[in-house]
Amino acid sequence: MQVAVEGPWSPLLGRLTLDAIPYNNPIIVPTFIVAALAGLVAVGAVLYYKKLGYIWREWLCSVDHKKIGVMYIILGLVMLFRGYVDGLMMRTQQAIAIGPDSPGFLGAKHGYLPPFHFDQIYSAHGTIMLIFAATPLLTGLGNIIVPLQIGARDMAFPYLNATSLWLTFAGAALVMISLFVGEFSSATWVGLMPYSEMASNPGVGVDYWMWAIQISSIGTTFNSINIIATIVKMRAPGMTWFKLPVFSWVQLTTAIIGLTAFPILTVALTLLGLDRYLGTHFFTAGMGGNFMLYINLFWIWGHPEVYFLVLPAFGVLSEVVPAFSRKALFGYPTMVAASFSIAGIGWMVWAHHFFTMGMGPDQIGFFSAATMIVGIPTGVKAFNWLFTMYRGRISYETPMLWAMISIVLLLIGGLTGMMLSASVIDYSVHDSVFVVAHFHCMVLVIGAAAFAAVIFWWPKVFGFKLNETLGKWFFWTFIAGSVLVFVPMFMAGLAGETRRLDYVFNTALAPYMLWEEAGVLVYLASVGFFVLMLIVSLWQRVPAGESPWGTERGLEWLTRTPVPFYNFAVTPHVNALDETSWRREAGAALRPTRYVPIHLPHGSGLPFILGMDVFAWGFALTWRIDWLIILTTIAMIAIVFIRSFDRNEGFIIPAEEVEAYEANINTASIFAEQPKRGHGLVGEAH
Amino acid sequence: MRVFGLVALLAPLMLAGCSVHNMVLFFPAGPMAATELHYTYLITGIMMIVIVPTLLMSLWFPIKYHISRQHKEKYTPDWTFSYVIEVLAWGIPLGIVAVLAWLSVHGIQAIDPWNPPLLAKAAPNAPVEEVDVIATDWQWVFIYPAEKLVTIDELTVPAGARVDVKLTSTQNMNGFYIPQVAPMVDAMPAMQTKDTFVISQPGDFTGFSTDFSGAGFSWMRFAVHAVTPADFTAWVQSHQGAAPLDYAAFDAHIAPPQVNYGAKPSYFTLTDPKLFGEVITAAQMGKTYPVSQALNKAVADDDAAPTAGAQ
Amino acid sequence: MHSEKPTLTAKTALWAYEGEEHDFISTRTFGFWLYLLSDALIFAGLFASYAVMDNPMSAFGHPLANGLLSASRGLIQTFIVLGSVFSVSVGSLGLKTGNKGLVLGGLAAGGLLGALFIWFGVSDLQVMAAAGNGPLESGYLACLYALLITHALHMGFGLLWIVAMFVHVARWGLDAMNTARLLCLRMFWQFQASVWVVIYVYVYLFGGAH
Amino acid sequence: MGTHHYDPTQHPEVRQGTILRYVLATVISAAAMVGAYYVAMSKPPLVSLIEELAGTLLVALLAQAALYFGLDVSRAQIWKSVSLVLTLPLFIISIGITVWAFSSLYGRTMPDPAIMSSMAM
Repeated sequence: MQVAVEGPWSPLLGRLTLDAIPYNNPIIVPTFIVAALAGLVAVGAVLYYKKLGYIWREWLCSVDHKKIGVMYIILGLVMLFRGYVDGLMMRTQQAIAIGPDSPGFLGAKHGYLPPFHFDQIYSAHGTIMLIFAATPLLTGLGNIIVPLQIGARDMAFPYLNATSLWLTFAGAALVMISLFVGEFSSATWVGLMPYSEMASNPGVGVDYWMWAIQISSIGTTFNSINIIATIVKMRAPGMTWFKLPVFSWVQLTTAIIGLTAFPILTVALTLLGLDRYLGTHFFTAGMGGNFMLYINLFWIWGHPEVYFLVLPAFGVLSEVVPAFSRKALFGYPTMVAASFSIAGIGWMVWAHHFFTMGMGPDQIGFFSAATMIVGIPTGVKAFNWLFTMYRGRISYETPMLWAMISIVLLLIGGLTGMMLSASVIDYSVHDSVFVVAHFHCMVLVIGAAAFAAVIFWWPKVFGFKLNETLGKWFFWTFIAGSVLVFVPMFMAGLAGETRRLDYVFNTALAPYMLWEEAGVLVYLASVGFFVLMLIVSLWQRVPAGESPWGTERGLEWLTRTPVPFYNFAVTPHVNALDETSWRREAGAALRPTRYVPIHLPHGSGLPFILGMDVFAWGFALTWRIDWLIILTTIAMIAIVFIRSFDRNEGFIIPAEEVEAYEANINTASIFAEQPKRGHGLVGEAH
Repeated sequence: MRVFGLVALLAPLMLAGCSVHNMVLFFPAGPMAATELHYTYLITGIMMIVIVPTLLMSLWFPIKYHISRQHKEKYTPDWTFSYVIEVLAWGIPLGIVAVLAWLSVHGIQAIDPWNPPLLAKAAPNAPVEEVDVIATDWQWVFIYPAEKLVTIDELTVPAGARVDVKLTSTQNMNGFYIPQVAPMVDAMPAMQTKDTFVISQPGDFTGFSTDFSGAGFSWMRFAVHAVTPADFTAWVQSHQGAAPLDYAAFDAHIAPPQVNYGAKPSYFTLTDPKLFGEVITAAQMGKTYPVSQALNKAVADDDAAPTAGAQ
Repeated sequence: MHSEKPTLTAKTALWAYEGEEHDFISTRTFGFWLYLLSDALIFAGLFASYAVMDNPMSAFGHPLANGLLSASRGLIQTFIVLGSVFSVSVGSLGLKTGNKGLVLGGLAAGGLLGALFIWFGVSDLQVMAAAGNGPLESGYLACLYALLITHALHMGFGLLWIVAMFVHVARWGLDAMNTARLLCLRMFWQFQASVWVVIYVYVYLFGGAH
Repeated sequence: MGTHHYDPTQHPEVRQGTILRYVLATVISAAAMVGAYYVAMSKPPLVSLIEELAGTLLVALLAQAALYFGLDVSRAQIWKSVSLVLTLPLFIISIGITVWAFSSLYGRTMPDPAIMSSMAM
């Protein structure tokens, strides 16, 4: 009872034909050539330096939370760049296509992108930035930092952790391959309904979008389970709940959202899939379907998802601001309470995304007021950061710069958010670029905090700091670009510019569009400085020492720097909230004097293989290649079954070996190859 | 540096364009939009009570307590809690949110587009002009049931009259919006929503779709003319005798996906008073107007996608 | 408040030499419990969809629950699923004494009753579909099928798991790993009963089936 | 992570289960469902039908939570209980607010019966 599809279908390749590959598109072909060359160079380098085995053993098979976190962050940064290029293309289109007399290039009536191509670009921009850039960046940070902050050896479920990573990779790979094979969704990142149904969207774009976020969101749910179990069950002795650092608290609230909100997205997308594949009528306009239901389900997930992203950013600020104010965090207990309030209230406000859909004033009033209440704990957080700075000794290292601008952006985003939550204002700016500018303010908070975190904890993982001078250039160009893009965007919103226009009919908006184009080009400079910062820092690799910033406070700084693969040589007993700074002040020992054997899990290739299988499954579903769907589904079950027979319980590092590592810490840095270890050191139980 | 120079040269030009007159939301043309603007000022103003001091603090503290001034300023590394500050930090936002929520609830009660109490007060004796609106892919169809007139991409209404709009759509969700005039309300297939507004003085405006609906979405705009009642009658008269339109003609020629570049208006005589209801019923029965990939991709090309309008 | 810092004395513990081993079984069962909570939210999404669609307009000319389902047959299904959960739970008491036979017997009985439950549900759906009320006919029917089939799929997955546990217990006995898995399986199976009673009360009884 | 220190038969979650618990859980659940069945068959007015069905459902679910799942505040089960208490409101909110929102949406976006009846169909 499959739905008949437009165009040809063959048993071997499904809907996939040569026409699906846009070999004649003047934009995609050069992109493909560049990407293919870069890929060939990378593969060639790996083969030339005979690193294939190393990458397989040490990275693809790794279950080490730090390596998994690093891979998450690399994925996030790559996708952030892709999302930025999408943004650049959108802005350029809008800067050209203004008014009926505007020129058209490359087959477009106005601008250089036909509507269909432009629509895919902004759908990809939103999907990528939220699901495949911000989420992996923050998940990666949580992965690296949470076990260190609570004094754990690893996550509670290391194999599940690797599985989450490779599921996220599989989703991202589907988005990337849609660039060269077929097309991406044109239905925006939210999947407009009933526009995403077969009648309006007969192509494979919506399928790509749907499976990509479905797969990666299942990975996120798994990761949330892992984070909660880790924090609840794996804390070091002495770490009572009120000695848990705020970043870990916030990861816990975030994971609660991830655990509870993402399943609703899974439902929404599954029902949409049933509509598109089997021809049911969940979300069609007719036949008893109800597309408002999809919008409702999507935002039940979608709004908590916003807090899922912004809460970790708040956690980062709560670590970075005290460190560079040389002062403990102000108002720790209310910070924790505020995090839970934000997560809880954030779960009840989703309907403000469809104020204009026709709800009655009672309901709208409720959701409007509930939305505003989120402003209270958010305000509390801002005040607490400010009073952390008050009577401190502040220095402007790059993480602190990012943290300070984050607070300013939060205030602007909060102001405009309060305006939008007042439905009477929303009735005039809903679906305008004012909304776009507002939530970009908030994602800039997230982005700025993520940069602060990456720079702050970089030496913890790699043993050397990022170049501060280039970091400041990166910062200032980024901020200049943001101002140039988003101030005019707020103004254009008040000028009545609606979202998602591939052709701007109102010529009065031209100056705003040009300012935004200028800003997005300044962003290009900041991307350049970022890359330069990475290259120069990697080239110099100045050892950062045990205390790279001189002001570290949390437990994560009690390990050696860079952190060895086993984290703590001996599990610490926690005495204070800021254990490291307390030990320094009190004169307590920072290093253990004797060592004990350490038990660690073995790596496994199965999570990676499962990820690749799920990628093939998503690809097969997108193109409706029936035999491959069946094959990959069977393979999935088989992999889970095989995994259940892997009863290897890891290996033990003898105490002497730990001592040797600790004495010569450079050998234990994250890039070092581990010695081969035999299986069954621990042996089978009983 | 040359790039920066270019930007500097362009800057005055661009600044000149960003004049406040472009920001049309500040120039409402009827009581509904005026109320929205009123609440915008009110809510933003109240927010400033907390935003401005906080913004100043976030700039002032990092400067005042910079490490280079460590000999001049107090340093209290262990001062981490104060009941006074925490009570204020929760209390001030709480108070402001309470006021804002109260305002928001009152505002939405006043301008509920279904039957705004605001208009009952502001324009109690205004004559009522009923217009049924159908959003197609990708045009706006306006039905004047009393005048037996159908227009495409043009909405002409008498100034000072209370315009009661019923909205639906053939296939996709669209947002019906006239800045300066009417609250934004979605037009949805198989559903019926409402919008209500008064345009106080004669004038010309532009309305458009705000909710993305496909390849022709950016061209989905319509001219709005508020005219004197006499001019309105004359306008209705001038289109007497236009081509007849019933459901079959609508279904065959107007509803299928097409782009009306330039939003050229066209006019019909309504011969089927149930047209609006029939469009809703058809959508409920599962009627769709499939948008093929070919049309999606070709929509930018004038020749490939036929311009709709008069047949 | 918390700002009081501990003072360092000779007795202050700084390193936890004994704190290495975590409670492996509890961590496993807690993680699995979290998965069950996320699964509960999947059912929340389906229940919310069902509630929205439970009206004549979404039924699109087809009957609602009161014309499709039989409350008495549903009650029989409830007894079957409760019996199945009872068997698996009682079987798990064998873990206390290391009684492999009791564990496997409980699983086998629970599995058979679970299969009977699925057969009952699927045959009901087949009758419905044959009477012209298939899942493609209306939005309401799609939601009803989605809810019932999702629950049945969970039961089916549980059956696969039961089969796998036979292999594992046969090969490795009731060791710590298998104990953790059996505890998880027991929770999973009990969870299906909880979901079913909600479905039965909300869809069958509240929907007016008789 | 290691399992070698374990005697799984002594684990609190293993020790917790007893035959009495399971019999009670099953009997209470079954009785609640039978009660609900007869309440529904007697066709009381809507409000009391909702109340009584919700009551019996609550009894069945509480019995299962306490006796099947063994949720309590002991060291072994406290975090399961806490996570359930944190999650249940979200379960109820996601259904309840959806129903509430749609009660308004349906009332206002469904076409007037007058239009529908005057239609050509």
